[in-house]
Amino acid sequence: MDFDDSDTDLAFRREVRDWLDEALRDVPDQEDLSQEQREHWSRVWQDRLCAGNWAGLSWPAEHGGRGLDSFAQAIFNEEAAVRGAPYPLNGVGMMLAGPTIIAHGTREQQARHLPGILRGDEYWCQGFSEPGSGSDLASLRTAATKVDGGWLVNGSKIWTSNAHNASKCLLLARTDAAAPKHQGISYLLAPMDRFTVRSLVMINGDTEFNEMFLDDVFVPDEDVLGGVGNGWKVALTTLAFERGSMALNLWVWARQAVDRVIDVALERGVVDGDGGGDTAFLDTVGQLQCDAEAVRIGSMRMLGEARAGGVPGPETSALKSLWAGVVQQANRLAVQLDDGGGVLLDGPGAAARMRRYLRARAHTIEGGTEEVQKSILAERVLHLPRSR
Amino acid sequence: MDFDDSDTDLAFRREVRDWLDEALRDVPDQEDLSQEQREHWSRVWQDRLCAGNWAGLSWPAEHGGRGLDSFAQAIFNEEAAVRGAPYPLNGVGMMLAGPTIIAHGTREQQARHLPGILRGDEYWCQGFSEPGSGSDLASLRTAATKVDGGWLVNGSKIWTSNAHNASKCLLLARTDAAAPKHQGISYLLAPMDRFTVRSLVMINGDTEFNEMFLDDVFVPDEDVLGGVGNGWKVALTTLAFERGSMALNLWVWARQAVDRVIDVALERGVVDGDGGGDTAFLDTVGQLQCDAEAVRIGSMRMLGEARAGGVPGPETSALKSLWAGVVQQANRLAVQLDDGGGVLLDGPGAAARMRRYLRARAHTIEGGTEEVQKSILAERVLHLPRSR
Amino acid sequence: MRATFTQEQLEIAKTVRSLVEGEGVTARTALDDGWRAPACDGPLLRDFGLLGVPERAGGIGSDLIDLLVAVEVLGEHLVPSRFPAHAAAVQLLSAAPLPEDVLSGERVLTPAMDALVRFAAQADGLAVHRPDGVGIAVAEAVVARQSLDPSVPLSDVTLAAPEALTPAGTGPWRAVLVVAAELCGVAQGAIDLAAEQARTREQFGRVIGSYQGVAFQLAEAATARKAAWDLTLYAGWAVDNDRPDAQLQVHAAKAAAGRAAVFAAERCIQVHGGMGITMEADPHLFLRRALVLDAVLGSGAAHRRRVGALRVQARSASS
Amino acid sequence: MRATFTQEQLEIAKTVRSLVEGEGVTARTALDDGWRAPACDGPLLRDFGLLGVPERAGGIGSDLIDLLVAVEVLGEHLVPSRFPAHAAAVQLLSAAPLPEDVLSGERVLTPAMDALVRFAAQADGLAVHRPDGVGIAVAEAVVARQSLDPSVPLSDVTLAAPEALTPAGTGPWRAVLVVAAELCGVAQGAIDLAAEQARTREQFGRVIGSYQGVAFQLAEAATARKAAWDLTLYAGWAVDNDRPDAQLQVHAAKAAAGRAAVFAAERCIQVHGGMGITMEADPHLFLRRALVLDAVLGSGAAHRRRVGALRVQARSASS
Repeated sequence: MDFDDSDTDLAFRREVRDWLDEALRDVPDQEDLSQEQREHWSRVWQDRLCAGNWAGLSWPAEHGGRGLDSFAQAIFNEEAAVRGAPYPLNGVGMMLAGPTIIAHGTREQQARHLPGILRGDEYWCQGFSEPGSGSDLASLRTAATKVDGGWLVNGSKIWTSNAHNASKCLLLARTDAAAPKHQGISYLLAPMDRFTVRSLVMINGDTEFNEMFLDDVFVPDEDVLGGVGNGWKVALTTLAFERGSMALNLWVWARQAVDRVIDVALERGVVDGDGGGDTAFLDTVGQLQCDAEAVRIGSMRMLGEARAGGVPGPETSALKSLWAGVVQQANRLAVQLDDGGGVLLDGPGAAARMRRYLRARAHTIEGGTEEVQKSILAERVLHLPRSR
Repeated sequence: MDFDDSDTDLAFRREVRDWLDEALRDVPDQEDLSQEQREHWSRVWQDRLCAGNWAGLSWPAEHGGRGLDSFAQAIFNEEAAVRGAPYPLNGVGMMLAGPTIIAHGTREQQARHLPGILRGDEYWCQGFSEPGSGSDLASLRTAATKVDGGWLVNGSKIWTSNAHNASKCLLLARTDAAAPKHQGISYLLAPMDRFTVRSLVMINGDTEFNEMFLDDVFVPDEDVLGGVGNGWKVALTTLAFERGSMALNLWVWARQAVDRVIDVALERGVVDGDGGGDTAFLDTVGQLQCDAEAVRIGSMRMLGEARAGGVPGPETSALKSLWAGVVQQANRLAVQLDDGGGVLLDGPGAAARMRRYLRARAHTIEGGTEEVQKSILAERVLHLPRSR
Repeated sequence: MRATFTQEQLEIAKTVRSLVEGEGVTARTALDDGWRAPACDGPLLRDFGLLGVPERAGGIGSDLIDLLVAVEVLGEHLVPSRFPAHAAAVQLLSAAPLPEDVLSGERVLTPAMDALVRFAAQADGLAVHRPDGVGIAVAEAVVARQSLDPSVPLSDVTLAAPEALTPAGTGPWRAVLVVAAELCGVAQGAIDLAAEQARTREQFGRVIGSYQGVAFQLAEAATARKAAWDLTLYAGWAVDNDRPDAQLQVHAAKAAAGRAAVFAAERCIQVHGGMGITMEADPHLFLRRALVLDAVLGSGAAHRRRVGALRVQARSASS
Repeated sequence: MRATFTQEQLEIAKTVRSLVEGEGVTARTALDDGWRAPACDGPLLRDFGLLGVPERAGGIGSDLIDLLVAVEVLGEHLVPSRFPAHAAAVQLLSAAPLPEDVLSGERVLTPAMDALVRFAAQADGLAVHRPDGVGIAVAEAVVARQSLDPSVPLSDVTLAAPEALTPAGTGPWRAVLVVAAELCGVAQGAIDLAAEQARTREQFGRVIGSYQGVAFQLAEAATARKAAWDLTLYAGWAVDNDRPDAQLQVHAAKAAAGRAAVFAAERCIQVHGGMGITMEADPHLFLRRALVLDAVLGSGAAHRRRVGALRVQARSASS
């Protein structure tokens, strides 16, 4: 077992670093920006990725990609994340829509949908979750009714990132109300011009997610991906890509959360630069560091398995769970160490610290709740019977 | 709300103190004794309680008791516990068998069984649990078959304290195999001369519990308590007395566990007598102290409710859970602070510390597992649906 | 009856509950439009001002627990009233006679004991704690700060010299307990809201409260809240009755109450799933209040450490 | 392939597993009758002695991870072999050439780096760590102590002066990782036993593993164990490859492994219910081993605090 870059990987990493250093030269630290400013830079950054031919990094060459593997994507994302690069505005397109359409699409579907992602003029969003179906995704109710040449879709979706910028949606809808829960679903590549989008304000004030209301949205037959009634299977592919992509960023965010709580403690004199001071803090940071490093190393092992031909296994649930724990604890502690317990939001840095703490509460909910992650571990790692 | 003794209570407490100080004069600290020695002193102590007319403290006067309430019993137990008095060998007789027979027995049953408890020559044990029915008590399988004049009982019981000293057993058996789970059970006052008793060695080396094997044990009709088929209802009474009696000792044990971990920390120089030193330890002790005090105060409130005519509610589950947590954490920490992590058992005090740590692992299992306590809180305090 | 609520205390809780249950001005209102006085603010200040005030201070023999019971109910409902702050200020000053207009609620006070001064712009005076005593001071300048919980406005205050100082006695401890009681209420409110969600939201064909993964975290929150409330009540009695362990009990109450409230609010968010992280659902309102009150009059973490230190001292002295 | 086990490492695990699976001398045997060498002891010392030994020490280019993989399997099965202690001693001395009879397993060593010396009476020599280097010493006196886990005998040792000292290099860190690997195995064994119980024991008409209250605590144990094992493997690589963060990673591995093992063993007891607290069931065997190894070569708690201090130093230096 070897945790070093291969020569090829190292050469690629150097190329990435050189490009990033140049491309990020005029990009400000995203942490200090308003949400509008962050969104502006996300768009600029997406454009630069497309222009630099990085958008289809892990797509096969025949689809316009670079034909590298997810390991290379990980290297790119890692180098981008440690530099605090903006989050690209069409992450869903590059990481989820593209790979899913490549895996399940017809030649025509691929030709129709992939170039826009690489060009950077068609943004995608994901329309899976619904108000009534959170963890129980397959209980979705958005209904597609067969009409001449396609489907009329009615219903609502929720937790959609970036819906207000997207023109296309990975849309799950029920095309057969009589079929068993998992078998009546189809996966539609839906145009968004007739979606009504309402932004959801999060508890930290950000409007990262949206609700979408579909009122007789028409999706042509040729935009059913993977065949009518096969939507659940196709969705699992997308969810696997989503899980796989976790390894690309999570550990950097965990490390940064630990960095920040140490910075607060140093600033407040809780500890000194020699590692002396409050032993309760040192114990806590010791544990946070263990967990944060475990996310990094576990991510590397997951990527290694993927390169060796495996698929991300249930162990990704352990990484997700560890990551959420580290970020939640570190961000809570950073607030508590702040002057006045961090509740005076106009104090220096206080608003950003509180925003991160509140944002982190979502980490045990989004992308599979903590309870779902533990269920997956129990069922698929420990082979316990289903508990939900 | 007032947490002070009333004048009557205070007078009683003074009487108890005077008697205890005298009766405990020649009794050594139980913590330093072998199990055999502890058992010896338990027997001596039981004799002294009977001789001093303390055995039926909270039994009605018509049954030979003092006619005081459970509050008085609590005062007695509290004063005994803080003085490190031995555990009386017939606690089951005084606290469970007596009150249950008083509540559900016929005059004849009361006349036959109560005097021996007060005299101190008949010890009782509890035969409820079985190897196959732990938390799910009502699934018990020990079978009583009707014969002329009584019942023949076959089966096995487990987790019986003091079985090797007892002559009578509070025995649950299934008298109707065809009836629904809770309705086919009867509560028998069984003679133990034909029980086979095997002691169970606990992980700390103690033999506090036993298995009991019943092979055609005859119980006469007149020793069915509360009527054939009513055993579950009668058992619930015993369990309520058991829960109620928790309030009498738990908090003292919790406080002593906190005392001991502080003693280790002082001895090892982790903290000093001014409360300075390792902040991680101070934080932990702060939390342990909060929880230990909450057990004490919660117990007082429970006793107050009982005196006001209420019955111990589901809140006792919260006390049990807090208590188990305090004792487990304090005892684990005491071991970890010991030289060599406490694993050299011949070190000064090390064996006793390890014995306590290992013993405490049972606290989240015995008397209703931690999982059962949380279920009770969820169902009966939070009114959530049944989860088991 | 020992260790049970008096009939009067049960009545107080009931009366306050009925007073606040129809209240239109809520923590939500303040989040949207800034703080304004709820309708119950006046009645609370006017009619409940003598709760918990010792006779030496001008009270009529009400126990401190009477006040804690009232404030707990306000916490449950996140009522944005000035009453808890005013009551804490009164308690701070309660070792000596208090002015009539303070006791009658005409002159609203708020404690200025640390950097987090609540309702400074909405009060008529500040109760201050100096090394040589406590007293009432007026603010020379009040600069509003941005509070995490806009229903509890916070300010920087420049104080004039207090009119006169009187001995602090147990006043500072009594003030801390008022905050602890409100935190216990916040914890209870968050648990009630979470349990309601757990009883109604369905996933995988069952209400989520039937999953132990959900149910057990609420059971833990309920246990922590019960511990905190019992500690708070006991500490109230211990202070009122000059018990030797009063100081330890006050620190324990504030530590436990803050922990219970923050934990319950975080669990409330978790149990609400995606909706729990939106502004439009209510769980975050409990988290905001919990974090602010956990920080006020000494952080829960600082109180917890103090409990540890005092407990070690006591043990060391006794052995 | 990066970050995956080599074919050889998979083979090592398989071979060790088949070697120990039929073993009749177990941790249970030692508890009843005192320690004696299991049948696999000889083959392990003889055939696996070069695992993880660097070429400079006389090895044949085996990575440290090769050894960790073998030791992890021994931990899973609680094998009472001297091999892990001997291997730790070899690693302690591995910055310099090692005597042939040590590498061949004829001369069995054990590390004497702190107060907890394992297998002193059962070894032929002790590997010691002095401020100016490491070396082999013989025991002038060995006084057996009462070990919580009799399958890991512990002794007080009076040492003769070591024969000769060589530079320690990364030897002490390598020795610590051998213990961490065994702890990861202990955690895994406890989890396997607990999961088996959860899959078969029924209560209220369902196997208990179908209750999230039971299932989730094992999921947490599995998460902690995976974290510890990943940290241990990475630390092995980092030390072998002289990475600048090697020391931090070693401390993290030992801290995480001890925590995972103790937690898993405690959960294993809990999931077994009443039987879990009896001598006759096996869960306590895992707890005994976990506690002993968590204490050996620096307690997990001390390593954790060191991780905190080093992390703070590193951050302070970088900003």
